[in-house]
This record gives sequence, C-alpha cells and structure tokens, in this order.
Amino acid sequence: MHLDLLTDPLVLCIMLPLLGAVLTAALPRRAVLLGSLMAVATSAAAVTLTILVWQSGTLRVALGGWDQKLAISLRADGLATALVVMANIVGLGISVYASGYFRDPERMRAFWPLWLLLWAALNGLFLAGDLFNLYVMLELLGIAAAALGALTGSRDAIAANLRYLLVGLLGSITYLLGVALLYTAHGTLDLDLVAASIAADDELFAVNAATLVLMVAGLALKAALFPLHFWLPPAHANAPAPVSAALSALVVKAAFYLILRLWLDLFAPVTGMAAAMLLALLGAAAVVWGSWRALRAERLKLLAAYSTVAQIGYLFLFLPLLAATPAGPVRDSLLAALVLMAVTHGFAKAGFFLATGLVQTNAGHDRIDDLGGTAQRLPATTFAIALSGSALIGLPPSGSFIGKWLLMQCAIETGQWWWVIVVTTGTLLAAAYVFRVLSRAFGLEPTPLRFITDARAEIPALLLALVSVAVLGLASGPLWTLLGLQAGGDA
Amino acid sequence: MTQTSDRARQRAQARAQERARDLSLLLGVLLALLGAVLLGLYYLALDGGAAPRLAELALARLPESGVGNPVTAVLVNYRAFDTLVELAVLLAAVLGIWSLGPAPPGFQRSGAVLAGMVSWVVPLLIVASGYMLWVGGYAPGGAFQAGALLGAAGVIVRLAGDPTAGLPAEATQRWLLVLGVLVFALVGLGLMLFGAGFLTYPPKLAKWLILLIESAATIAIAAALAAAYVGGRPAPSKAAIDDYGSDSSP
Amino acid sequence: MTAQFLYGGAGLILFVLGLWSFLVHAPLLRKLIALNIMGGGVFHVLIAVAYRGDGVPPDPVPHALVLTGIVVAVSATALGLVLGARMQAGEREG
Amino acid sequence: MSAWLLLVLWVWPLVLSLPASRVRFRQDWAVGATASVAKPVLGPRRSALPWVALGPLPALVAVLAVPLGTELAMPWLFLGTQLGLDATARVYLGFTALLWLAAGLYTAYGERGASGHAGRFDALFLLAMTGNLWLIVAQDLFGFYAGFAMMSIASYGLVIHDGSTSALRAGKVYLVMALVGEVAVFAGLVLLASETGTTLPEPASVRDLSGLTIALLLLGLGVKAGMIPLHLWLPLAHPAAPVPASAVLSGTMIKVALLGWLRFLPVGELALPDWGHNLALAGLATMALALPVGIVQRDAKVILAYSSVAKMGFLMLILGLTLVQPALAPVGVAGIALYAAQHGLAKGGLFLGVGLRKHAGAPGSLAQALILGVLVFFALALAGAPFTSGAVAKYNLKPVLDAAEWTWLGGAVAASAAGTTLLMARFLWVMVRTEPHEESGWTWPLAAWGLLLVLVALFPFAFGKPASWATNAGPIGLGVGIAAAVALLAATRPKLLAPFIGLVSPGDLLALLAPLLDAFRQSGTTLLDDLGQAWSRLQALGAAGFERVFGTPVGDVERGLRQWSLAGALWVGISALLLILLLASRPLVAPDTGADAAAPVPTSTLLRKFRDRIPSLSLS
Amino acid sequence: MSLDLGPLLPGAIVLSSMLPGVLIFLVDEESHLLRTLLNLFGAVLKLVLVGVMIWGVWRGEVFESRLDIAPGLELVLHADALSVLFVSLSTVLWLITTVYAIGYLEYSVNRSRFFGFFSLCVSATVGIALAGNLLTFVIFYEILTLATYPLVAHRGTPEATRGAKIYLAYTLSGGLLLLVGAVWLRTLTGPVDFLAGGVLSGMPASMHGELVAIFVLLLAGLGVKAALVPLHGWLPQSMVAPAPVSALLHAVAVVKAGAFGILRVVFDVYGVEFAAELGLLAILAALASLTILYGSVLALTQDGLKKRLAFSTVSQVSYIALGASLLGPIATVGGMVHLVHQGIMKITLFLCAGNYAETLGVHKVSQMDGVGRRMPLTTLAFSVGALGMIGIPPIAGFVSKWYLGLGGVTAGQHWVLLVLAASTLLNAGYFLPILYRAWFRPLPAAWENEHRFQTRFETMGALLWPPVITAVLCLLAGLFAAAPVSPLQWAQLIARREYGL
Repeated sequence: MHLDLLTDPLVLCIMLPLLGAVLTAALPRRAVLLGSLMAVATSAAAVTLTILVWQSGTLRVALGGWDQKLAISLRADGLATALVVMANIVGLGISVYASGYFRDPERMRAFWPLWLLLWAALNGLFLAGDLFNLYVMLELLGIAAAALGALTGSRDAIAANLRYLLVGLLGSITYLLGVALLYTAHGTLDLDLVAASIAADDELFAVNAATLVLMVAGLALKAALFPLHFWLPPAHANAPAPVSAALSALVVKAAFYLILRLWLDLFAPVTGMAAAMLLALLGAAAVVWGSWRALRAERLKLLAAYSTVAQIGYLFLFLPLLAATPAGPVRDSLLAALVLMAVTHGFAKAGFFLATGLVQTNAGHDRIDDLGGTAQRLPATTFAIALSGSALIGLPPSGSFIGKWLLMQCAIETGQWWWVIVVTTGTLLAAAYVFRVLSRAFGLEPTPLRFITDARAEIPALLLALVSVAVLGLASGPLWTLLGLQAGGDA
Repeated sequence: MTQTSDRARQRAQARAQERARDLSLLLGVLLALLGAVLLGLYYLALDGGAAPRLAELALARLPESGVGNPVTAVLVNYRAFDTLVELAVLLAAVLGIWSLGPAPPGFQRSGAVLAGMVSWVVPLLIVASGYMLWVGGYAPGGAFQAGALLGAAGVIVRLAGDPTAGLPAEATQRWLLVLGVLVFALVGLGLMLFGAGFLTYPPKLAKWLILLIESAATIAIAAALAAAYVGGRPAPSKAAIDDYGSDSSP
Repeated sequence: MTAQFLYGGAGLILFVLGLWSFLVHAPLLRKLIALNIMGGGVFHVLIAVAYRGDGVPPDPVPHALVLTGIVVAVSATALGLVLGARMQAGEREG
Repeated sequence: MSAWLLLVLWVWPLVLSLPASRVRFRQDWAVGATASVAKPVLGPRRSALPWVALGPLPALVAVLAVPLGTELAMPWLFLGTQLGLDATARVYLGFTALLWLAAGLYTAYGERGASGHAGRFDALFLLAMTGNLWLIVAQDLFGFYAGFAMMSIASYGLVIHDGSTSALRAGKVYLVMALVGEVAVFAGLVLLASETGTTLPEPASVRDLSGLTIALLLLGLGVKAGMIPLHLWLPLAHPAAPVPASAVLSGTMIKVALLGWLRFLPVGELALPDWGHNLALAGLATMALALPVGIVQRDAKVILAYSSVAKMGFLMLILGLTLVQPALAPVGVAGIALYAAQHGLAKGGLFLGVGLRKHAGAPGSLAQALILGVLVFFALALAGAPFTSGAVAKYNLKPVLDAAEWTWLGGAVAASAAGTTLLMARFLWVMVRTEPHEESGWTWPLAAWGLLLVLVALFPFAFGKPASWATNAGPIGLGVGIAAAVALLAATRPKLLAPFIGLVSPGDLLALLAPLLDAFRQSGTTLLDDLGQAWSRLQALGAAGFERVFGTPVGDVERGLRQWSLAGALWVGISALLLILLLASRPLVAPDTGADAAAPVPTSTLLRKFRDRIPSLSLS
Repeated sequence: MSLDLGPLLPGAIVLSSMLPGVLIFLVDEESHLLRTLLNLFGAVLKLVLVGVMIWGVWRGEVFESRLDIAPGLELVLHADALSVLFVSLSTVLWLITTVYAIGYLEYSVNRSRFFGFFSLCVSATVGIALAGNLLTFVIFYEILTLATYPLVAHRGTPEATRGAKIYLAYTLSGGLLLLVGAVWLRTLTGPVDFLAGGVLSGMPASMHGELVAIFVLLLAGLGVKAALVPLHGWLPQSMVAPAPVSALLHAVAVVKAGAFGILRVVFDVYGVEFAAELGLLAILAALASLTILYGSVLALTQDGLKKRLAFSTVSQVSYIALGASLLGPIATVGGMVHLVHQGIMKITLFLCAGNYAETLGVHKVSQMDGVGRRMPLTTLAFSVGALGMIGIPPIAGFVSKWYLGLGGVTAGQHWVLLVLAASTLLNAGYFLPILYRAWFRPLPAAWENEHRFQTRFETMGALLWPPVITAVLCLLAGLFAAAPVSPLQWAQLIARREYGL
C-alpha cells in the first residue's frame, strides 16, 4: 500500500464518486448506504485536498505518468479548491437530505448513481487541467444533470430538461469547436501550456479571440447568463428538491468557473475591457431581471431558480472591475470577493432549495401565496430559508455581504460607480422576494412545539444556510490564503 | 364567437410564423458572417499554429505505452482518463434513460427471413467485435469499434423482436453496464494504491491491463448501446417484482 | 495545407449549418441531427489538424479525441431521443 | 445643621404627598364578594392625619431657625443644587408657609367638594406646596425652575378639581398659559445661563443680559404675575378652584413671578430705563384694566382675582421703577417683598373668608356676623386703609413712587387705591348678599383664618414705622365715599346699575380671543383635512399602482425567449458582439515599427496577415 | 491570576445574549422554565459583564475585540465612553424588558421564537454600541433589522405582517444607503476605526464634495432607523408589535441605533468641527428640527396610545440628532444624554401602555378615562415618563432639554430655543390630555377586556414592576444628574473626549 498524499486526493475527489456511482448502479438495493458512504468519503477527500492546497499551494498531477503535454493533468489551485470544497460540502448536505427525500424506491435507485456521476463530473470540472477532458466532464455533467432534473417524471420536468439537455449539448459542442481551434493553433490541450502559448504568441490574437468567444458562448449558455437563462427556471423549478439544489448551487457554478478560468487564466492577454463590459452588462441585466422575476414568481422553486439567474449575474459584474484593476492586493481582494460570492451562493442556494423542498413536501405544493402556515409549522426550515435568504440578499454577516462590499468598493475606486446602482437594486429586489416568502411564516397558525421536526432533512438545509451566513460571513480570511492571495487588500 | 377566436389564433400563428421566418433569416445572415470569419481565422490558425503539436511526442512514447496503435495508446494510456469519463458518460446516459421508466415494448417477432439473417449476422458481429478488440492493440480498432459492433448486434436482436435486445436480466445487466468504468477505475486506483500513480501502467503489465480494460469497456459499451436502444429500464423479472414490490411506477 | 484547410473549413461550414438548423427547426429529431452535424463538423476540424502531410503518420491525439467525442455524442443523442419519446408519450396520454 | 432644614422644608411635603394621596396600591381581588367591582382607590375625606396641614411646618421652623445667609450646596443633586436663605427669601418663605398652613388647615378640615377625590387634591396640593417652597429657597436657577414647573403643573389639578365644565375650561386656559409661560422662562433661563455663565444668578452676576433674555423672563413670569394681557387665566382659575386652592394661588403662587424677577434681573445693579419703564407701564395698564373690570363682576372670587391682578400690576410698577433707578433697589426690593407678604396674607384671608361665609355658621348667626366683620377688615387691609398692613406696606414703597420721573404717577396711584377700595366694597357687597349654607366642623378652618387675621392685624406694628400707620387715608376715604354713594344708588335704583354688572365676563380679553382662536382652529382643521385627503388620495394612487403591478397574474413572459430562434439569435448576436469587442480592444492598426516609417499604409495585423498569405486579397 | 479581559470582554458581551438567544430557538415551546432561565441568565450575565466593563473604562482600560472577517475587513468591537453609555442603557433595559416580556407573553404562543429574536435583537444593539468601525456598525445594523422583523410580525395578524413589511422596506433600503455610504467612504480613507474627534479632517479639499455626498448617504441610511422625517413612515406602522417589542424598538434598539449611528458618524467619523466646516451640521439640524416638530404635531392627532407614543418617539429621538448637529460640547452632552434619557422615559411609557392593554384592554387614549384609579402605580409611572418627555424638572427629560438649549445658544443658534419651546408645548399638548383622562376623568363602569390577575396589585408583578423601576430611573437620572456616574456625567466625559478638553 502506498499513498501519495499530494496527488491522491485529487484523483480520489473524482474517482470516489465515480466508483460510488458504479456501485450504486450495480447494487440498487444498497444504493442509499453505498451512496452515503461514498458521499462521506468524497467529502473527506475534498477536505483533505483543501487542507493540502492551503498548506502547500497548487497541486497538480499528470495522469499516467506522461509528460504534462501529452497526459491529462489534474490540478488544484486555490480557485478550484475553493469551489471543490464548497461543492463537496454542499454535496454531502444534499446527500444526507436526499437519503430521506425520495419516497419512491425506484426514484431513489435512479437518483443515487446519477447524482454521484454528477458529483464526479463537478469535481472533475473543477480539477481538470485539460481542455478536452473538460469537454467530457461538461458532457457528463450535462447528461447527468438533465437526467436528474427529469426524475420527477412530470411532463413539465421532461420538457424542461430536454431543453436543458439540448442547451447543454449546444453549449458543449460550441466549446468543443473552440477546443479544436485551440489545438489547431497551439498544439496542446493542457491548460497551462495553452495559457503560456497564448501569452507568448501575439500573432494569433484574432484566432484566440474567436476561440475565446466560442468557448465563452458555449459556457454562457450553460451558466445561464442573461438572456441565455431561458432554460434554467423551468428546469430547476421542476426538479426534485435535492437535484434543484445541486443544479442551482453547483452545476451552473461549474460553467461559470470555466468561464472565469478561461477569462482570467487562459485568455488573459486576449480579453479586454470592452468585452468584459458587455458580459457585465448582461450580468447586470440578469441581476435586475432575475430578481424581478423572482419577486413575481408564483412558485417558491421558481423564485429560487430566478434568484439563481440573478446571482450568476453578480459574478459577471466582477469582470470589468478585474480588468480595470492592476495586479496587486486590490485585485486579489476582488478576486477573492468573486469566489466568495460564488461559494456563498452555492451554500445559500443549496440550503434554500433543500428547505424549499421540505416546504413543498409538507404543503403538497409550493405556491407562495397559498403556503399559509406551512412555513410557520417548520421553524427550522423557515430558519434555513431565512438564513440562506439573507445570504442571497447579501445582508451581513454573510459571504455575499463581504463580496458585495468589496465589489462596490472596487466599483467606486475604479470609477465604475454604475455597478453600485445595479447591486443596490438587486439587493433591494432580493430582499423583497426573500421576505415575500418569509412573511408567510408569520400567521395565526398553531404554534410548533419543536424547533426541528425532521432532522435528516432540516439539519442539512440549516447547516448549509448557516455556513453561507456565519462561516463565510465572519471568517472568510482563510479563503484568501487558499487562493494564495495577498492579504490585506486595501487601497 | 369561436370563429373569431379561431381567426385570431390563426392570425397570431401567422404572425409567429412570420417572426420565426424573419429570425431564421437573421440567424442565417449572422451565422454566414460568423462562418466566414471563422473560416478566415481557421486559416490563420492552421497557418500560424504550432506545427509539431502532440504527434511527435505521442509517437515517440508509443513503445512505452504497451500498445502498437498510436490512437489506442492515446485512448487507453496517454489520455485514459478521458476514456474513463467517457464510459461514465455512456453510463450516465443509460441510467438517465432508465430513470425515465420502463422500456417500451419491443417489435413484432421477426419473420423467418429476418430471423435467419439475424442468426447469421449476430454471431458474425460478435466475432468481428472480438477481432476489432484484439486488433486495436496495433492497428486501427479497439474497444469502441468492438463495442459498437457488439451493440449493433443487440440492436438487431431487438429489431428482430427480442425486447431485451439480447441483454440479460436487470441485475446482471447493471453489472455489465458498469463493467467498463468499474474495471477502469479499479485498475487505476489499484495502481495508485500500489504506488504507480493513478492509471500509470507499469510497462511490463501495460499490455495486459490495457487488454483487460478494453475488454471490459467493449462489453460495457455494447451493453450500454443496446440498453439505450431498448429505451428504458428492462421489464423486471418475476423474481425482481417479488423482491421490490410493485412500486415501479415512474 | 490547402487540403487541411478545405477539410477543416468544410467542418466549420458543417458546424454553422448544423447550428442554423438546430436553432431554426423545432422538431426534436431535426435538432438532434443538427447537433450531430455540428459534432461532425468539429470532428472534421480535429481530423484536419491530425493530418501532417502525405506519408507522415497522422497525429493520433485528435483521432482519439474524435472517437471519444463520438461516444459522448451517441450517449447524449440517446438520452435526448428517449426524453423526447417520453414527452411525446406524455402528450399522447395527456 | 439648620442648613439641612432648607432641604427638608420642601422634601417634607413631597414625601407627605404619598400618604396624603391615599392611593391604595394593593388590590386584593380575591377578598370580598364584590370583587368584581373595582373599588375606588382614592380614600374618602378625613383620613387619620391632616397631611396637608403638616406640609408647611418645617418651612415655618426654617423661617425662624435658619439664620440669614445660610447656604446649602449640593452639587450632586439635580444639576447642581444650592439652597439658601436671603432676606427676600425669608419674607417669601414666611408668608408662603403661613398661607399654605392656613389653606392646608382649611383643606384638611373644611374642603368638601368632589367627594372621593380628596386624596388626589391633597397630593397635588402638597406637590404645589413643594414646588413653591423649593423655588423660594433655591438659589440655583434649576431649583427655581423645577419648583416653578412643579407648582404650575400641580396647580392645574387644583384648578380643575371639581370637574365642572367651567373648571375644565379654566383649567385649560390656565394650563396653556402656564406652559407658554414656563417655556418662555425656560428659554430665558437658558439664555441667562449662557450669557452670564452662571447657574446661581443674583443681581450682581446678571448684568450682561440681552434684551431677548429680559423680554423672555418678563413675559414668562408675567404670565404667572397676571400682567396684562397675560392675566387671562387668573379670573377664570380662581373661581373654579376650591377655596384653599384659590387662596394659595392668589396669595403665594402669583407672587413667585416677582421673586423670579428680583433674582434674575439686575435689580439695583444696572439701570435699565427702557425695560423699567415698560414694566411700569405694563403694571399701570394692568391696574387700569383690572380694577374696572373687577368691579362689574358677579362672583366674589372673580372680584378677588381681579384685585390680585391689580395688585400685581402695582408691584410691577414698583419693580419697573426700581429697574429705572438702581439706587432705589434696597428700598424697592424690601418693599416689594413686604407688600407681597401682606397682600398674600390678606388675600388669603379674603379667599378663605369667601368659603367660610358660604358654609360656616347659619345665616344671621353671630359667627356669620363675625365673619363678615373680619372680611371687612381684610378688605380694608387689602385696600390699604390706615392702620392696616396695606397702608404700611404701601408707605414703604413711597420713596420709589416719589422718585419716579412721571409727575402724574402720584395721581394714578391714588386713583388705583380708590379703585381698589371700590373693588373691595363691591366684594363686600357681594359677600353680604351671599346666602350661607351651614355645615358642621369648621373649627379648624376658622382657627386658621384667625391666624391670618392676627398676622394681618399685627403686620403694621411688626413691620411698619409708626409714621406709616396713618397714611393713605385720602384715597381710601375717597373710595369709601364713592362706594357708599354707589351702594346707596344700588340700593335705591337697582336697575340703574344692573346693566353694568356682568358687562365684562371673567377673563375679559379671552372673550375677544376665543372666536379668533376658534376660527384658527377651524381653518386649521379644514386645512389638515384637505392635506389628509390629498395624502390619502396619493396613497390610494400608489396602492393602485402597486396593485396593478403585483395584482395582475404573472404570466409566462419568457415563453418568447424560450423559442429557439429568438434565443439563438440573441446568443449568436451576443457572441458576435463579444468577438467584435474583443477584436476592437486591440489597436487594429499595427504599431508603427519606426524603421520603415516610409510605409504609408497603416494596416491591421489581421489584414496584413491575410495580405501576406493570400496575394489576391492584398490591398497594395 | 490575571486574565486579560481586554480583547475578550466586548465579544463576550455581544455573545452573552446571542448564544442564549440561539439556544432559546431550540427550546420546546412548553419548556417555560428553561426558556425563562436562559433569558434571565443571558440578561444578568450581560449586566455583570457590562458592569465589569464600565469599571474598566472608568479606570481607563481598553477593551477591544478584533476579528478579521476577510483581509482588510475587520470586525472591531471597542468599548469607549460612548459605547459604554449605550451598552449600559441597552443592557439594563433589556433585563427589565425581558422580565416584562416574560409576564406579557405568559399566555401567548410562539414564545421560543419571540425570545430568541428578542435576544438577537439586543445582541445586535449591543454590537452596534460596541462597533469600533463603520463596517462593524453596518453589520450589526443590518442584523438588527433582521432580528427585529420577526418581532414586529410576531402577532401574525394581517396588520402585523403588513407593518413588518413596511418596517423592512424602510430599514433595508436605509441599510443599503448606509452600506453604499460606508463603502464609498472606505474607498477614500481605507479602513478607519471610530475615533473621538473624527478621522476625516485631514482630507484634502478636493474630496469635500464627495464627503458631503457620503454624509448624505449615511444620514439617509441612519435616518431611517432614527425616524427622521421624511423617513419615519415605518415607525407608526410597526406599532402592531407586542408592547415589549415596541418598548425595545423605541427606547433601546432600532430607533436608538439610528440615533447612535448619527452620533458616531458626526463625532467619530467626520468629527464635529469638520462636519460643521463642511456645512453638514446645518443639514442635520434642519432635519432634526423638522422631525421634532412634525412628529409632535402628528402625535397630537393620534388616538391610539401606542401610535401617539410612536410619533412622540419620532420627535424625541431627533433631540439626539439635534444635539449632534450643534457645535460645542454642551449641545453634545445634551444629545448624548438624551440617548439614555429618552430610552428610559420612552420604555416606561410603552411598558405602561402595554399594561393598560394587557390588564384593561385599553388601546386608545379615548378609552383611558380613570385608569389612574384602577392602576395607580402604572399610571404614576406613566405620568413620570410623560412629564419627563415634556421636560418638566426634575425628571430626566429636562436635563437633556437644558443642555440642548444651552448648547444651541452657546453655539449661537438661538432658534434651537424656539424648536425646544414649540416641542415642549406640543409634547404637553399630547401628553397632558392623557394624564388628565387617567387621573381626573371618572372610571367607566367596566373595561371591555379587563383581565384580573391573581395578584395583590393592580396587575401581574412582572408587568407592574418594570415600568415602575424605569420610572424611578427617570427620576433618579434627573435628580442625580450631577452626581458621579449619572448618564449626564458620562455624556460629559464623552464630550470632553470628543472635543479634546
């Protein structure tokens, strides 16, 4: 037996859920047990990985022992690890929740392998160091996600997820064309090597730009950037609650992560202010439109889905600010804020959806206006909604508060003050839609006698929400360390 | 009343159609321009691109890979991870299909001619598949081609009226489906545990490990393709019904 | 070089055509076919890259990528088709 | 040690007010069959002890026992308390305590109105007493103001004690004016503190007052003093209040204003001719209005109230003159204090007498005859007949009057004396015609009254030089003469004078003001209503807009977006735009290499590459 | 054994109510005893800790807890004289209100939720008080908003949820403005701790325009909670809350947080002299005066007792802002001391109003005839509070008014006297009629919803004694204003430090 701590967790993060998927697929009757075990093991691997990266910086491994150029690399830098640890903790929460969620054993059996495949794909995406491998991961993600989304079997769900599947395919094939062009131009698929090649060769600027556009266009579809979000609300709103949580909190985030990676790492010499501004404008539109639609949504899950559209929009606002900020502690802070917002949204939205699912199960529907006392009967769930809601709004203390604070600070510093208006508007609208839900928790219904009624379902939601608020809002310093950034990013 | 509403609907439909046409025209123009730009840039890329790319390297390391066919070497050795994930994709698709409910009923039992042909073709395909698998080691061929052929055999069997497409019962079928990923993963992880690194084949064992993986992959791919063609979870056997109860509604 | 460009360029044109078809045509089957055509286009580009001149062994990496891509495309198409079938079945029932 | 008496003398009544209120804090619901009916928590009259009469006792002791010039500094109390006793304060303390004692005795044993609320009356009585005593011994302006406010507010309860409509109206007028006065005093004191930098004002330290400060102090305290036209509350409050309350209201409380002025104005330090003359004129005007209006009143207590107003006018005149000529201050200040004392005692006697006349003794009894006799004495004293306290006190002020620049002043003062006599005559006339209703138990009130009688009777001999004893006969004689003539006329031809009686209602100017106030209030309400309506219409509009947005069903506005052609067009369009922006962010024009600057055509790197590769596309 | 309390104490003070609050949520609805114990434990513990802190600050010790929530963003809890003033106020009143609330809600539902948020609310207030920089302030300011919302909505009636919504709309918008202002300021100055005398006076003249704009933003944000006209709309609406909540909202938590924030911004961020130089004080003064008068005028027209009190709060709290807007230590003292004085007076009034409602079912001024005879102690307490509000000496309110007036005059702003005078008259105009009814009008034959408690006094002990105690505090704060450790003395201490005297 031989364990190489520096590379094994990287592999295990992907292989454990994959193995879990295989086992749960092969032994459907043991699915819950095996799946839960693998979920725990995966999360443990992810946490180990995080600790390692925190201690020793970026980890990488070229699989198969071949040259970096020839082999597929896995690599975990701060950015990837931050998202991995978020995804895996959220994933663990979702797993615990899901273990009690499905009443129908068939669905339960269908859920586990697909969910673990999705999980593997997520970790793979975050950790992959190879452009084509990313494509395969994207496809795995898309297929598993669409299949999971359709798990309720309702017509709406199938229609929505068929659309989602097609969007995903369209996006990934467009991305793949980009990869093909990139290979044509640069002759390698390794992220670092391509990045180096792009930085070195200015002659191919136009080709690189086109490649970037192809890849970003494909990923923007998957990331549901306004107005390409059209597929998201029906897909996320009609999925089973744990799946919605995973889709909204993690899957969309993965696509965004790739955009970010391309934009900041790979194509940094190609990107410019104008293009960043375009994306940010779309992001701003997403913030306003998504929040508005969330406010007007009739169903709780639709509300949550539109909220995701808005939250993704926030992330794009960072691009022009990053473009306008020279390297240094300020830019580092901005980058950390971006990651922090993404991570916070991951936790918060997962908590929100899980709680929402419980409300839905309890009430038999999720029409907001008819929820009446359901929310009141479930104090812990309402709490989870409240906590994650305040993280969605960006109220302190939550990670998104810090994110917004730094975002606005930088917006003012760089003279792009208009983003402040966008953030403000979005925040107000978010407050309106969150409290539109929360106000249902105060009625003349009978008093609940206990705080927690269904521990297995309520505690994961509550804990995830709590992380988004308390942990990320009050102790986000380690994130800077993880990202390898200079601390104390102040003007 | 209904007439007017009908007419209104028709008018709305006409407007929608018109708009769709406008949009498709617009799209056409846009895409044509985009295509042109892409072509131009593609030219630049071809021209100014890094000429050696990975070919030299891949070919140079071929002897260490354990196979003679460079494509197979890439697939199962240099970029084995891709293949592993790709098998997972296939698995995901089948599981997704299964999650949507039981398979639709198969086709009518084939007539004598078709049945005769099937009884000819299927063994041929199986043999061809085996050949493909073997030849993949040093010439074009390999698990995918083999699996595809084998899968095609399943398709033909289903077309000929066997609703199971020649696949075994669900429990076994599940093992077949996961076999590729399972073997791949176990080999990879096993190597890792023994200190070689994930999917790092020791040169001595490389050939045999690859063969093992390829064989498993072939079976898995074939099973997956056939199962996908069946289009749903296999109808549960009687034993399974007793086992799970009758709660198999989607 | 020219052959490469023509082959790959054809792939690009296929891609664009497939895209157009995907976006414009509503039926699922056409969309899936269009997607496959787009995929085919991309594979063209990859194969074109692999070509290194007559008599020189081609670059095996793009070839492997294409193979992988094909399997992925098959999987996705299969799931799409079944989803579509389920939807139609649902429509027929409802 | 005796200095602590200065603290005790006003804390004592404050403490007493609690038992005096007879509030029962404990309510044992479970006890008794009638538990469901809340028992009145204020006890009946005649509780064990005459709390109210006990209140002023320490003050009386202090008058005698505390040496002049004693000071007690308690910087930790309130905003820095300093208690002390100077000559003026001692006089004030003396007559105030005596009058409160007399009124307290009357209250404890005689007052019977509004049964069931005696505790409330007693408590408020003691609170007012506390305020009154505190402000006298307070040398810091906080103490003065606190006592002043406490006294004013508590008195409100005394005024409206019987709860009749007229009492409530009087109370309202009183309260509004008292508050306005208080606010003005507050502002004045703030300014004073700011301008002089001290919170222990004395004439020597307040030389730098601005006009605004002086005006605020004059007006603010003028309300209490009944300065025309701020006197409106006086003729209303006095008849409304129970007898002992009226006695202290008129006897001591309104005098406080003078004390305040003596403290806060630079009396004797600085000549303030303008302010002095103004104040003097205000005093004269007060007298000129109060006397005739008083004469035509029906109610004895109203007549007394107007008399008080007139007397305060006189004191204002004196103070004004003193302000004009600082040299007169020693005489003036002492004189004012003494005059205030004698007037307080006499006026107290008169008020108590009104009550006694009404209830003590049967009609025609000896007691009633005696009461009338004593009332005549008090009336004469008030008017200033020779050998009475009034004459003596007025004589003391003669130097001040004589020193005035106004030559006509002597005549005016004489006229006022005559007028006062007439007013008193009118009062006696009314009293005589009042029908008594005998009630029992008036021993102690009568005794208290007797005390006042003795004090007033002894006053000239205690405080006056013999020369002063027989002064002031002229105007009084004139007044008596006119009174006799009028009385004769009234007796013989009642109809001739009847139209004059009640010609001016109590509160004189208020009758003129009231419609004006009503008009203001009405138009104000209308305006407010209009504003309110406009506001609610605006709100309704907002609500309607809100409803229009949020009330309509949401619909699926994104259905269009979900059409692939539209979404696709957007997607492709955005991608194209992105590409354009990316390409545009680079200078399309290649940077000039410098070496071959001769090359005239700047070409983009992109185009150059095409040109190089594809000759047919070459631009050159 | 010497444990260095310095870096721990402020945090411990915040946590001493927050942790019990969180635990209370978990307590089963029926476990009265456990919940009560937790409540009282937290309240008493906090009181003890604050006592230790007062002692330390008095001796000049420094208490400061710091926590990096992100690099460059520091959560700072710092105890200076001003924070001690506010912390002590909230701690003492929290204890009293908790006792009151336990009695008030004895027969109510959802108590775990109520007390949980109640504790969080106080924690947030204490956090605001101890905030050592603008970021910390903003954080606790928002937490306060969130913690209060469920309290306002607690009753669950349609009016309650509506009131809560309005409350939330106002306060969240305000919070956002504050946030933007704080962020903007930070871009100019970097991280800045609150410092007596302000930190901005060194800014170059070219930035003055921005600083004015930031001030307006901050003021708008704080003004919402401080109920400055025209941002006061939420306050009367939130009167639907249970009485202890209203009391806490008005006397300690929400409104006061806004006012306290204004003090902080004027004194410890801008520095009062610099603010005057920028002309900011004039804006503040105008707003405060307008609010004082407008609130009082509206209070006159209210029949609902709590609404009248609410508008009175609108008016009274602006005294604090007024004090901050006048240059000079005396007015500063007036504003600061009113922070405490208004608190104890207003809480007395609200607790009394709660007693009337709970015991007699009396909610309107017009129903208050004779309540003084039925509930003498409560009414006595109410009278003390009301007279104090008017400014009748020697109750606490007079002290504030005196210092404000004197400070205004000293600063050459004589119009302040006019404002105070008008306000006094208006206060009298809406309070004295209540007292008149309570004491002088006859009792009705029966009260509609009278509730007889099994007790020897007019109402349940837990309801009765809290307002009596606070009324006594009002008297003591006034009577012993000049004595050491009175609120006034603390305010003077603060003013001396702010002006460097």
